[in-house]
Amino acid sequence: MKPTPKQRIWMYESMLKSRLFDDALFEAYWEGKKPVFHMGKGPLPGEMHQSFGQEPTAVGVCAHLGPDDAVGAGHRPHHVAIARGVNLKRMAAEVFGKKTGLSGGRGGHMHLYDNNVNFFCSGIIAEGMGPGAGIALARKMQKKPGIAVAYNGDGAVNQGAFHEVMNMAALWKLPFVCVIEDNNYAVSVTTKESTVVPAWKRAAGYDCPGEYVKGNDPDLIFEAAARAVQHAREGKGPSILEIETERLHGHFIGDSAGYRSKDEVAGQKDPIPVYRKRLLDEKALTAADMETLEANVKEEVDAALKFARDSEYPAPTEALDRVYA
Amino acid sequence: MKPTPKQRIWMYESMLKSRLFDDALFEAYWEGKKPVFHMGKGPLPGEMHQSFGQEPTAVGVCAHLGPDDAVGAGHRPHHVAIARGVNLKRMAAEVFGKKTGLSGGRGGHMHLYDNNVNFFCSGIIAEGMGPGAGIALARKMQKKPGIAVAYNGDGAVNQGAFHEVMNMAALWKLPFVCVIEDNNYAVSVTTKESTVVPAWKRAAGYDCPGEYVKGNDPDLIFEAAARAVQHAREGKGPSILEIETERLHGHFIGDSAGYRSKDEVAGQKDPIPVYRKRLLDEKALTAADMETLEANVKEEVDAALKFARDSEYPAPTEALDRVYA
Amino acid sequence: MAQEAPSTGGSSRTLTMARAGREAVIAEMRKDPNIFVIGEDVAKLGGVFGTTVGMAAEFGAERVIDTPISETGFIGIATGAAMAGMRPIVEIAFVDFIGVCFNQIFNFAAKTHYMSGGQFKVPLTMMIGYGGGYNDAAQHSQCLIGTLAHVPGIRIVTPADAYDAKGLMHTCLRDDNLTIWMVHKAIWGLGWLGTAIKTAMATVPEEEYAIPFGQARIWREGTDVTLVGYGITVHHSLQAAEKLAAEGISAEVLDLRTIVPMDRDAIMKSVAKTGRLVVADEDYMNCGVTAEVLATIAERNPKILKAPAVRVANPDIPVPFSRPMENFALPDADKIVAAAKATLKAS
Amino acid sequence: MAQEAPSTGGSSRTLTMARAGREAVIAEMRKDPNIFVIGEDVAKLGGVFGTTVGMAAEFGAERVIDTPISETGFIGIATGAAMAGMRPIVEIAFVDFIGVCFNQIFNFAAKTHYMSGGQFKVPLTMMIGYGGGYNDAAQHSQCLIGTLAHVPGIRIVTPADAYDAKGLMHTCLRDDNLTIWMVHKAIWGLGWLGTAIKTAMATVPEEEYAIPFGQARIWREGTDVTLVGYGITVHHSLQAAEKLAAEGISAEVLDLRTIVPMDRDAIMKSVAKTGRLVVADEDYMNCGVTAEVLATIAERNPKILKAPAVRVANPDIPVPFSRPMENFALPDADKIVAAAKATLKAS
Ligand SMILES: Cc1ncc(C[n+]2csc(CCOP(=O)(O)OP(=O)(O)O)c2C)c(N)n1
Ligand SMILES: Cc1ncc(C[n+]2csc(CCOP(=O)(O)OP(=O)(O)O)c2C)c(N)n1
Ligand SMILES: [Mg+2]
Ligand SMILES: [Mg+2]
Repeated sequence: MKPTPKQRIWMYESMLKSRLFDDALFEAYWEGKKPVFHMGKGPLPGEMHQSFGQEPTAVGVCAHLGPDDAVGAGHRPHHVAIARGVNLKRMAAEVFGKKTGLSGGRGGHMHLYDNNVNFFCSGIIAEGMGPGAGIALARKMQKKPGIAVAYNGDGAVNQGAFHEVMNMAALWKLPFVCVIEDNNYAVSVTTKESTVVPAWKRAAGYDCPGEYVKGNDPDLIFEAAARAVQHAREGKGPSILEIETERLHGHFIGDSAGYRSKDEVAGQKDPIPVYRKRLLDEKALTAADMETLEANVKEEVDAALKFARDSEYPAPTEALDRVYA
Repeated sequence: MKPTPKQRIWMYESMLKSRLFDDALFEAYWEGKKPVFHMGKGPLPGEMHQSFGQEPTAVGVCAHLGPDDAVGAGHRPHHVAIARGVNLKRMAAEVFGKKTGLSGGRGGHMHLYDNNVNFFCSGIIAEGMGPGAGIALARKMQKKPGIAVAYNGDGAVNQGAFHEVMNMAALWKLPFVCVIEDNNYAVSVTTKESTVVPAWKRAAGYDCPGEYVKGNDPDLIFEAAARAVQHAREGKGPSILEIETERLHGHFIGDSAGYRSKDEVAGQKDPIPVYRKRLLDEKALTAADMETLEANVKEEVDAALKFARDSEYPAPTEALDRVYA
Repeated sequence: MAQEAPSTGGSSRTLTMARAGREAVIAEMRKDPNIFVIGEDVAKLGGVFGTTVGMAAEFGAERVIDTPISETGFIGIATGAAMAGMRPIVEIAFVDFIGVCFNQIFNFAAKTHYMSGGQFKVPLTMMIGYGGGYNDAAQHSQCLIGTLAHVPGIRIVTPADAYDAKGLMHTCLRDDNLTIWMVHKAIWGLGWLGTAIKTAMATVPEEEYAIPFGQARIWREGTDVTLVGYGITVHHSLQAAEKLAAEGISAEVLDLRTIVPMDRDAIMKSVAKTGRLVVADEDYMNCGVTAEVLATIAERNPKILKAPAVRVANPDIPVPFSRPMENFALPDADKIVAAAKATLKAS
Repeated sequence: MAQEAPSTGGSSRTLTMARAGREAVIAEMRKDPNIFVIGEDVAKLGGVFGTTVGMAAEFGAERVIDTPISETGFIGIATGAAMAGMRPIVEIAFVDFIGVCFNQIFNFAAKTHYMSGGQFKVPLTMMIGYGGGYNDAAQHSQCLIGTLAHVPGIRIVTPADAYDAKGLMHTCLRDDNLTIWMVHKAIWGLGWLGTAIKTAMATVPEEEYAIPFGQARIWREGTDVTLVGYGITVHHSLQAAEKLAAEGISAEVLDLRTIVPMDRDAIMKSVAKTGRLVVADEDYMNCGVTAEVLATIAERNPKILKAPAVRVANPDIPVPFSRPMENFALPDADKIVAAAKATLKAS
């Protein structure tokens, strides 16, 4: 299944939104951190794992999802949250630690949750595998429609949880898609150094489909994801969808990625301009429409950031709320 | 590689020793537990997981091991310990909780350790995988000869540790053999109910050999183990050797295994008389030699049990020793 | 396995803790189709400790799910199911296995409500067995209550008899948080561990009732010394109180019942009265429940202690297998008596 | 990443804790070929916290091993290697990840010496970072010292400055047990967390020296109140002592230095002198180190307390992300000052 023009435009729009969001955060992150870098200073403290280059993995999969579906992401969640339709203003406010944030500032950028679109996160590697499959199990038990997708990095596939959950998801034929974003790095360690057989090939060990999508290309990802999502919707169980992608920046802001060669870095391609050009070349939309779209996206992101900055901080004692339901 | 007559006789002898040892423990276990069963009473308290039927998996592999090699077993360790040459008297004493036991009574039957033959145990499922591979790593780092073998049940292959360790063992080409004893049950849960693809097939996910040995037959296990052990010795890395075997009793003494059908239980074959007959039929040894062998084994087991029973209990305060080295 | 002590029939039934807990689970499952049970050997076998006997037959394999030995995986799955509207019950037969799945418990299930700002609830109840005394050695005899109580976001109950087992199970199952219902194996009423401790059996009403979190229970009133315990050490304390009574010493026996939250007011009230405190716990001593109880006095009002308090707990050693050594490591009535006498002698 | 504050050169060097710890590791590795380092990002990157900078270059990829994200696996592997004569150092950058590998730590590495009756030693040292204060939220800001201290068989050290970082690392590496060397991220001297707390830098001798387990350190003598802490809370306590001094209150600052074993005599001695106690800990309060310190007084001699002791610790909530809420959850000098005044006012 190929994406319709409308879907392609949506994919571009969502990727761009993620990119502009990350651009804006990148800038804001350095406020208060110069001349001396201190991760805890400024309006955006804490670790910040951004999605530069990985936007295609989010849109190619999430394009297939509806309101009944659920998505779990990891420590690098912005692009996935945006493609999933998480409320952008409240997400920005959460990242800024504001009272108006998705979690009232309790979560921060690694812990984005939006119950309205069944979206959750977690900052521990592979920790979202079980919860993802568990939502899938709930759908099945409640005889409700809907599948669950869990995003993981290439580094997650050697964590025990990955293995345990894939086996049970396959055993119980859960409507579940395990997405692996292969950006070739887990911090400084390459996929080859960490993983003796790639995850998609390990699918054979769980008697489920496994596919590798090359090229960091939204259209190709869309097509492969269509198969995995359909497989899940038809009650045939889980799949492993591994997607080649690029981490254009360091692991988090502040990591200069000195462990990568200059050549390697120089050879990296930004997928967004490539896709933009393709859409224009293939006349999926006119230059004028593109301009409008881009202006709208920019406006939305700006508004989200403004909302976040304008919002108030929670009161200190709000820390005590929500420990228990 | 086929076993030599001497090796075959050793295999029979070791299986018989394990069997007679388990027979003797089975009897002793019930002392003090009748008419009312209480696991904590009598000279052999605690859970008791015996090896009835699984003896071939121990001898077929351990026949290939020498003093430099190491073996780890799990919660069902008697047959493996005996095939590995653990001191039988001190092992019996340990199971009886005596001061003369391998660990002075601190360990018990799930925690048999004998440093003289590089043997260790653990009662948590798949927990021995890492330590097994770690001994293999030490041999490699110290440029010493020797491989490590870790025994696991079929239930262990869906535990995260199995996956994590196999990947690293393969990545680093450790001299390691992962043995899976497939007795078709993890307590009451069958392999099919728990494991969507058998472990030996998952070897492909670790780029290492995987083999399944049918028939619970010492000679066939010996041949397959020869390949796995050679692979490890040649520096080619780990293998998964999965062995079909039989759990002739319940999970532990006291489990009536009501979850198994009568037919299934009736169809089970005891591997020891089968092998005995084969050795005699094939004239691997004479009936007279067999008689002597059996008498000697019985004597050795009796002596071990007598040693254990005659030994003293540790003083209560010895509990405080050996927490730290 | 899965056998248990017989219960006397009739409407005023004396039940084992195993039966009483099960009764609450079954009652809730009949009312709420979103409750399901998941764990190793819970379906065909009915639980290694008989916690789920008969449930697969009544509720079917869809609601009573046997799992592979993948604790991280199925706790994660149960958590996700809870986030999506189900109310799972997870059995971990031995608390000793908590180490293979601790991350999924304390970093995700216990924190998701908080990290999501209350958007996602995790109404998940764990049933866990703990404790030693039957020579199951270092990896099958632990309590680890201190481990679980140290991390926020979990409610932990530890009933000491069948009445509380049922009432606290109802409370757990109706709560919208991660709750852990833990029973010491030796008082559960399991056939294979004998039915030695009769005081853990109790008359249990047929109807449903819920016992609130955070309410301690005074099993026996006294004036000279307070004996605090939970689970099995309540029974050791009761025995100790009998022995002390024979020597003219009046001991009050306080059962914490719920570890998190803890009924600190009840502790203070009792110790204010008696002036002497012995806390008995089978768990490791260091940074455990005994420390928390003593700390409560030290931070609220150390003056109420007429003499040093005494902790009777595992002396921070792995539980040894052999009987004389295991007994050395375990609390018992005699050790509590000795501790009580020591604190009565001191000043 | 892996940057750090510059150290002043020369033979009387002022070092960060990161450098001082590394110096001990390198010195021991030069002497003993059986020592190797294993963990995520320890080779090419030199450790997320710079703990292993330069080691791969000096000792090669065979002795400084980058792993997959498989903590259970590589801790198990390190344990096996230790049983076979190696002396591994395992890095876990954030203690928050302990949940994925806790079983392999407490059920096997910590118990194997005991369960084997002393036949197998496990000389394994873990280097672990802990703590918050830089808004890294609920899964990257924990301390969990109480979790680790509750299980037997582990020695835990928590240096508060560079001098102790080096001396305690030597001690850990020479010990034949599972040892954990834990440093709070905010005092480690990491560039990316600033160098805010200068008191954690110290003059460090070039030569080797070992600081014994179980010896507390008095950073400042005082007569009115004892402030107990470890790691970062030593520095909060020192600041608090300054502020208190300005108001004429004389505070003694006691650094536990090693959590297991704990120097209980030193605590008793100090509190016997001052009669007042504040314990500050960034870890969760319930069943944590603060409880253990208070319990020690309650069981040894509660009479030495002239007033209730005060615990300043995380109020048993997940560490919130947002700055005002995180600050609410963390101990600091002002909270310690307030606690000290409260205990001085009470009686
Ligand atoms: C269990 C666990 N171990 C280690 C970490 C620290 N950590 C955070 S991100 C990361 C690398 C993840 O790599 P990958 O999964 O490929 O995702 P990427 O960062 O490339 O998107 C590591 C090791 C963690 N969060 N959880
Ligand atoms: C992590 C963990 N989970 C659960 C258990 C409880 N348990 C002990 S043995 C066993 C079944 C093991 O089955 P298998 O691995 O096939 O070995 P077998 O008993 O058949 O020899 C279980 C679930 C355990 N010891 N460790
Ligand atoms: Mg990656
Ligand atoms: Mg089995």
